[in-house]
Amino acid sequence: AGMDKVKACFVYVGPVGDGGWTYQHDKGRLDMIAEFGDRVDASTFQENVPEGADAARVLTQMALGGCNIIFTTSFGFMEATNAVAAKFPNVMFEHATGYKRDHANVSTYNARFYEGRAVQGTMAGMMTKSNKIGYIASFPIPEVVMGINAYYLAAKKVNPAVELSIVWAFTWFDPAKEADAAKAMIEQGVDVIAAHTDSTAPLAEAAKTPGVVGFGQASDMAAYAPSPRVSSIIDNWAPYYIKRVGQMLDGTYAQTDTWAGIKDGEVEIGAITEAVPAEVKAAAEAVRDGISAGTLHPFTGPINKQDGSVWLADGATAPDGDLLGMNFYVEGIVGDIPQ
Amino acid sequence: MTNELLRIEGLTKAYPGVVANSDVSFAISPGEIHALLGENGAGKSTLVKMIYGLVKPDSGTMVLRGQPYTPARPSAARAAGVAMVFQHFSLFEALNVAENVALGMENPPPMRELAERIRAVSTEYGLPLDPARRVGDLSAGERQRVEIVRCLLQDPKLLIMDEPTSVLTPQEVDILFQTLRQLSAEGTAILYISHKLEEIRALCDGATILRRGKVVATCTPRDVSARDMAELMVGAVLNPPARAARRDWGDASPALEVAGLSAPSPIAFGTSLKNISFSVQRGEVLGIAGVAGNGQDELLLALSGELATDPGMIKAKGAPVGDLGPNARRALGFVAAPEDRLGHAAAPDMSLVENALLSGVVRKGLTKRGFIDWGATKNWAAEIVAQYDVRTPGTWVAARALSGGNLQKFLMGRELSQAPEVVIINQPTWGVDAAAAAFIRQEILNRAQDGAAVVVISQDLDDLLEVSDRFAALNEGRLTPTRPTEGLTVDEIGLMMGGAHGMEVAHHG
Amino acid sequence: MDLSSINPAVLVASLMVASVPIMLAAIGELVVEKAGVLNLGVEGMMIIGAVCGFITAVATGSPFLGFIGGALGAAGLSLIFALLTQVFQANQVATGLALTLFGLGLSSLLGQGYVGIKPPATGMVPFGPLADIPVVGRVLFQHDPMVYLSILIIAAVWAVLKYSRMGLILRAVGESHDAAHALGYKVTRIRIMAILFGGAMAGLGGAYLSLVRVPQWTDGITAGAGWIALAIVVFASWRPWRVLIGAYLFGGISVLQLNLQVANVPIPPEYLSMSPYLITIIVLVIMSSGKGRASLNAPAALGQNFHAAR
Amino acid sequence: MIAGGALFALLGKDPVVAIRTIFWDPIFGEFAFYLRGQLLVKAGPLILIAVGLSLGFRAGIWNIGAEGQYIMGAVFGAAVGLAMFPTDSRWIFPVMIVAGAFGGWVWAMIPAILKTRFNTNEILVSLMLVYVAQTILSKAATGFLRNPEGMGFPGSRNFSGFPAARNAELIAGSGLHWGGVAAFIAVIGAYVLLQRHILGFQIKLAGQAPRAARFAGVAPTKLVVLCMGLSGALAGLAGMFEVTGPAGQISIDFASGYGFTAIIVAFLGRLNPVGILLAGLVMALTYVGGEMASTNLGLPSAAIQAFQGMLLFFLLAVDLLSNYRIRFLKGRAA
Ligand SMILES: Nc1ncnc2c1ncn2[C@@H]1O[C@H](COP(=O)(O)OP(=O)(O)OP(=O)(O)O)[C@@H](O)[C@H]1O
Ligand SMILES: Nc1ncnc2c1ncn2[C@@H]1O[C@H](COP(=O)(O)OP(=O)(O)OP(=O)(O)O)[C@@H](O)[C@H]1O
Ligand SMILES: [Mg+2]
Ligand SMILES: [Mg+2]
Repeated sequence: AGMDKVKACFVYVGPVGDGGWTYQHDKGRLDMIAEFGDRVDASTFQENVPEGADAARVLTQMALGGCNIIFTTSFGFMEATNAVAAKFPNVMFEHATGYKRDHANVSTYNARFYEGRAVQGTMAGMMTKSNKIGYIASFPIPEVVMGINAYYLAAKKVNPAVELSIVWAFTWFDPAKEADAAKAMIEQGVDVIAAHTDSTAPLAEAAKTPGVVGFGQASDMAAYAPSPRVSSIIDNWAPYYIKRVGQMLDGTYAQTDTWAGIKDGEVEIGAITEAVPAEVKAAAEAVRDGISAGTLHPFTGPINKQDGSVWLADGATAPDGDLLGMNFYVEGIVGDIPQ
Repeated sequence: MTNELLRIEGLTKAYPGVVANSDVSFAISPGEIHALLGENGAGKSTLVKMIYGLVKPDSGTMVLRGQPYTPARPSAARAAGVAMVFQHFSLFEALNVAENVALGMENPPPMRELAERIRAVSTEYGLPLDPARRVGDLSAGERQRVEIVRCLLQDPKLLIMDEPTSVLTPQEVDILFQTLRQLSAEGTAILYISHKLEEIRALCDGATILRRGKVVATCTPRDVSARDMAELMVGAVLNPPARAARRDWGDASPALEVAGLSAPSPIAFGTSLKNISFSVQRGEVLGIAGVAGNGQDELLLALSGELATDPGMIKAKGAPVGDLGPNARRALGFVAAPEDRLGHAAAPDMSLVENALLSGVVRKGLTKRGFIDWGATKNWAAEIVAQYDVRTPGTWVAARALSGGNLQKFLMGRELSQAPEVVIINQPTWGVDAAAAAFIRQEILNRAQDGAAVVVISQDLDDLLEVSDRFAALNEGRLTPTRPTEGLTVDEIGLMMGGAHGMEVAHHG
Repeated sequence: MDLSSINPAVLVASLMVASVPIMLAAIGELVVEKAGVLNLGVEGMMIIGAVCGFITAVATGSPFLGFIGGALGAAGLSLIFALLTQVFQANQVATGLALTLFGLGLSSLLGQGYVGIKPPATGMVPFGPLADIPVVGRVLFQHDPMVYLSILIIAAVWAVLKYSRMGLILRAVGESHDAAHALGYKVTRIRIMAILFGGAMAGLGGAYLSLVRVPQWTDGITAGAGWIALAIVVFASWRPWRVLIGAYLFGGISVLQLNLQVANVPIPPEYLSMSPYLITIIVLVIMSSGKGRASLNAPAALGQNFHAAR
Repeated sequence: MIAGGALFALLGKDPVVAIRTIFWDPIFGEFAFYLRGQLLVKAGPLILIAVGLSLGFRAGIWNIGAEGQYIMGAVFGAAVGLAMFPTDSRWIFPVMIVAGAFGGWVWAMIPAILKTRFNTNEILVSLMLVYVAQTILSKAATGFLRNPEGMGFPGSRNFSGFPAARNAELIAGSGLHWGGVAAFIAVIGAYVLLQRHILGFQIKLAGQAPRAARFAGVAPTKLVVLCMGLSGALAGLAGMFEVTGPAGQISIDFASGYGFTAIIVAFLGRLNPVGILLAGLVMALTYVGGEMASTNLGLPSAAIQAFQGMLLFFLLAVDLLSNYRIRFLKGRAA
């Protein structure tokens, strides 16, 4: 049985004005409102929620306050989501990027950002003149390691001479530090920079040096187009939110574990600008379209681990389980993952 | 009228609860040295602060050189030719002499020139100063010179001095007086506040006596005895301390023995102690004289236990105690009273009860397993207040709210009523009026009478001459041999004190 | 590991840039503390400076006006601190912390419409051929005006404190407000002026972050720089030139550790990323163990409130 | 508060409703049954830390790094607990309590010892150590304490699945857990210490008049070690109770600024244990109520933060006005 009106609530880890992660979730919320109009009340959201006890309180308040479905949009909310879900079996909980579904009313969803990384890696490998490309990493978690590997593999495929520099910033969001990291890379000759942190600072830094390019992360970051931002990975949560709320409305809602990518529109590749040579653009679009069509998997063997041991045999593609727990570099990447 | 420099008419200033000055009038002419006398809290400082523009009178008028005079700020007063040396120093320890002087001037010349002028003026008046030295490194007497030189450089018409001599040796006082007389001869009027009545008799041309904010008398100090002046101030008859004959307690070893005491100073810019030796018997009072900054503070710290030394350097009844802390020594019968009332001997913002606890906890047994017996502490504090005539609304009052004299009485009472066996006191009567000083001295003698060994460190020779049996002087951290007090002359004492800090630099006039 | 890819000249040049915000904020706080006031709200003032500078620069299109706006905004915020501590005699530590809290919240409110916008670029000072001198040109002659201005401000503060009457009075007020008051100086007024100056400098530092260093507006853009600035004042034992050294040292280590990561030096990055703090502590221990000189240099009246009894 | 109302009005919200939501609803509103407990959850660590800090502040010892000690208490406590996973013994939790206090204590001893040995400024060192502790925390969450069954994601095991080491609610729904109990004990203990014990007297004395303290036989180094140690241990306890209770696990973002907020709480409470108790509750109220205002009225969380700052300004100013009154009355009595 469907519902006449759904009250959908959102819990954010950052401010909606972060221009990245939370901003995109909130954009999804707004798109969802636009889609359903009066049939949804999605006016309730809470930003800057610290993880732990505060998250549990916010979730409880929302559940008490009549929310039918609550989206918790950060990995750190995983325990709180499951704990509160146990107490409110009639409220549906949707946790982003986690893996725990302890109760029937908890679903999880995530996006295959690594697919976007493969597109970026292709461009990076072809566009670098110094053969040095960089990656500003946040925390050593599978999600990030997966991105690094995908980026590197794609670059290496089009440019075997490419070298990858990684800086661990140990933060999701510290613009000054991200800018410094980008700067350190640029000064050491890196000319294509990808970031797995959320601010536009690396792009702003790249803008100061002609010839250095980078990518938008989480949101389009079009302010830096056409260069240094030559393309971007956009988290587009709107399709998922529309789908799930729609299912609540028409009564088809069920617990799921969703990991969608380019194909479902959850990962979008932002416009590739004219700063990118035509053949590079074509190659990148081919990768994108291949992934979208399911004919190309960014992790297709033969791939060895960093220590030379075999991970994927020739032609094999990585199972999702391997990816979700990824804690090793592929062969060719220098350095260690911080432990 | 034409010969008047400043006339004050009906000046009144009230603080919440206290009328500090009530309808005060007097006049001072150029070249006159005029004394302002009164007990502690009589309103002397308040009065001169009004003249200096620091405090606004509630009513009353002032006329300076025939013109109405209402200084809104000290700078206005300075511009009108009024300069002031404060009761509590207004110096900045971290700054050097020249900078301190510059801060007290309206339009100081460039530093280099100022330094030259400081050198010149200070030598001219026999108060030599090095403009580049940090004030924190100077002795009390030298600091006083900085204040005076600061005033002199402005060529003042009226110089106000609020208790300037309480920290000076006889020689330094002499030099100061010569300077003041010279200024007076040059036509500068001087308004002089002091509790030392002999000084006033020696120096001043006229005197105004305040009691509880009112003018109660005027006199010509030369024609009145110190005793009479004191009685005018207090409004009562004063008796000098009485000494009973000493008793022989028949102890084998001295109650307190110090042998070869040497210790570096724990105080920034302090003086280290060098090979000090003396001993004190029960019932005996040893007086230690010296110019401020010659190791008095350090000696007190070493004797009270705040500064640890080798065990054998200090002995009580033959047992080494040099390495014991203050409380361990208190347990052995020591009591000590440091010079600085607010901040060292007492915590300014704590009540009298808490301040009683501060040093009395050990000997009065005010704690049980670390828990404080506030009832007993309160009672004891109240006893002190009653016995020592401490004028305060109650024992809950913060120490800083007491006048200096009353706080001093309380602190003396605190130490002396602990049935001590060894008493160490630094500056027992600093800034205390005559009546209170006499009382404190009597209490010290009484304690000796009861069998305590007493060490009194003081820069006030009256203290020492009235109470001590034997006498020694501290000079740059060294102690002279002790001599019986009887028969000592002030000149001999001056020699013992040893002309530290180049005080003998001749006065040119 | 490839240390050869680190170019020392470039490294020095970029640490000079990285240090500007903390240097400006620290020199401002130094003046405040020299006047005897401890304002722990530097972080809050910096971020207000960052947002106000950003808004002004975007609105006017002029980075120059942006810096002025940042300085004014933060000085305005510091006025609250001045009012509370100097007039209402509030505890300085608590007020400073509250100021940070307030500044962080307010900046995020003010900046709501400015996320993702690019500010007008701040150009380099045109030194012409000087900039092309090898090494020296890169280190000394390829910077934006604020890099030079911040050094000039250090020099100016040093000269004023050391040689001018104004500086003398300021130091006197910080040494003993009672004595300064007795001499007729307006302790409260002087301290308020110092606090405003400190606010303006913190604001400049913040504006530098949002206009040059990062350059963009995002919530929490200062990310603790204000606290570092406070640390540098103590580190510098209240001497202006040491503020410069401290800021360069801290900025230098921060920049170096990132460069070492890029060069794949096999030191775990988490150790590298805590290194600026650890090294600060170590240097501090070395400095202060020299017979307590550092603490001797602290303004004697630091953190104490002054209430004139009249 | 009026200024706060004006701020809300400026943002287009009804100021009366906003203020009521913040200050009234959490205690008396529809969901008060739940939120009152949450006030305790939020106030507990603040009070616990602030009480410890206030002792040091009274003695003139400036421990600004309680946040770091809080983190280290949590890391130590959790590490000891997790090392024993999944054994079941009633000794596990007490041992973890000791480990948590020890972690905070150790972290506070670094500035304490550097201060007593080298005269190093403790404000600076304790503050720098916060950043170091944060790095250690993220290393713990991604490295040595990472949940082996967590598929490589950062974060330790959750203590909700480890009853022997769990700091569960003592009365279901009350929000009261051992941390709250510890906070009350700390308040009472500090009150007795300061009012009745010679040690408390020495602490006050050392802060107000250091030289008088030495005269009274107080050894300054011992006091530094004592006060830093106590405040560190209490902050460590708070971290340990938080990680095993409300937070549930070590995670990268475990530290949420309690250590800094507690400084404000300590001062708002005028460094008085009972005052701190009240200040902690008021502070918790602004958090919980602010959150409600944010979810229900759509106020940006930044506005709540700014409002908190304004409230603090206001309280600090009022504090002093009442001070004046006391001084004035005293003056009249004299
Ligand atoms: N700032 C103040 N606030 C309140 N009352 C004050 C203040 N200053 C002085 N008084 C009051 O005015 C009275 C006169 O004080 P004043 O300092 O003028 O005395 P004094 O004659 O200089 O004493 P002394 O000989 O001890 O220096 C004091 O007893 C005190 O009650
Ligand atoms: N903070 C305060 N609160 C209330 N009263 C105060 C305060 N400070 C000073 N007083 C008043 O000022 C008087 C002390 O003034 P001051 O310190 O000048 O002593 P004095 O009058 O000069 O005496 P003495 O010569 O003994 O030092 C006290 O009697 C007290 O009434
Ligand atoms: Mg006086
Ligand atoms: Mg006096």
